[in-house]
Amino acid sequence: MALRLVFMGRLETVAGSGECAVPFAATLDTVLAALEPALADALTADTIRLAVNGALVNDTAALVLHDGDELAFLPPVSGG
Amino acid sequence: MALRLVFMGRLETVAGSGECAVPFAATLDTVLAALEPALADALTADTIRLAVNGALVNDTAALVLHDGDELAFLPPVSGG
Amino acid sequence: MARDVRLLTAPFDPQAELARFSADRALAGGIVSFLGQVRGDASVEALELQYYEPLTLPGMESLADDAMGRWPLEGLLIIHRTGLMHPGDPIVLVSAAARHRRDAFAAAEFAMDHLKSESWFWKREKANGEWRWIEPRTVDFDDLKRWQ
Amino acid sequence: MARDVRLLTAPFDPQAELARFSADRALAGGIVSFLGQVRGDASVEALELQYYEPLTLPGMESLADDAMGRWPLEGLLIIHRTGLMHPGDPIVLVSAAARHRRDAFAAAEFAMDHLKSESWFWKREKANGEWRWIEPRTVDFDDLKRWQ
Repeated sequence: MALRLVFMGRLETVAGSGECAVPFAATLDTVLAALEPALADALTADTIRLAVNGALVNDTAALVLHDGDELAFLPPVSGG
Repeated sequence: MALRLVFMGRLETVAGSGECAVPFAATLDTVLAALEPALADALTADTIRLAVNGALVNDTAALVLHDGDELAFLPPVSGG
Repeated sequence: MARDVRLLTAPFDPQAELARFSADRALAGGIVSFLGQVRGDASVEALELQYYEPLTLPGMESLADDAMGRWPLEGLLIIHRTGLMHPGDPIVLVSAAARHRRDAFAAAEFAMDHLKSESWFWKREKANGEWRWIEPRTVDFDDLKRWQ
Repeated sequence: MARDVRLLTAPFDPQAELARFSADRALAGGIVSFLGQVRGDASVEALELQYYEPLTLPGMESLADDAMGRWPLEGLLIIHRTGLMHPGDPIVLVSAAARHRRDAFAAAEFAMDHLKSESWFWKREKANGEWRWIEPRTVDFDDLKRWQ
């Protein structure tokens, strides 16, 4: 039982890698609470968008996670 | 003693050729009077510009011609 | 083949792509193209573009559909590189073909403005041996507002 | 070689010209190009463009200088065919290179609008075996007014 976290752009630098697996948890808050506080802070900044399995999430509070979900943390895009 | 007349665009069709030589005359009116009336009419339409030796002429009434001058009659341009 | 949208992880030849695109656009009177390449500033040694597979290409395809819906185009080509690039390397090629020149210009500029400010790319540059993530530029958002 | 303006009486290869132009523009972040080719309408068999030597090329050079003065460009290429052309043949290639995308788009569109409505070209088309002189189009004058 696990979740996959993906860190794009400068979040990769904060996390130290572009992705990692974490133990399954049903809510985002629980996932974040298990991370390094500095990383959790960076992931919850106002400008960061979250996509679950490739779909953007607007209301993260209402989010219910499922085993195997991929959570991508997306900083503001910097242009092609 | 001669002048060279150049007919661009549809004026070439009216004139029957792209250019011709005519006997020297000091004024435009004298040059035009010696041409076929249908051609003279086409050359003096409001939309036709005149260039003498490659320079556009704004006041044709004040024009004084010199031997060997090239008179180009220019219809509205039709785009590249 | 009216719409051709590609996300590439390897170098491409913009002139070969343009030659093929314009040969296929027999009806078009005009083709407007934008080629973006890594600037040859002495200071920038390399550039890296990241993308997120589930969002980036679908977003580009949706942008192309939007442009095709707004202007009567004979064809639209969008090619975007990702990965590691060096000065002079092509990054992006947008090409819009239309019977009328204004439509081709508008569609190409619309596509570029949206690629620059809304597409799912993250960019970092290497200068003096150090990598630095690039933040969005205010001017890109201003460019985008023109279409709203 | 910031400015390259040519009036050609023989066919040219737009992709080869663009390849050379973009290779020389190392500093430019963006290159906007317009390629106009003879439309492949079934009805148009051929097109002929006349020019008047003492006015046409000097006018194009003056247009290029005007564009270079209005926008900070790294380079500007204007190539225009004259003579007899057939469907699919390139007629005109304008390419503007700039550090900033908007400048390149504006300069290329400015050059095209002026080439289309102000340059010393006279055009006729052959359709159903008959040659017909083309009159200026109102839309071209409307395009031009945007820059005044």
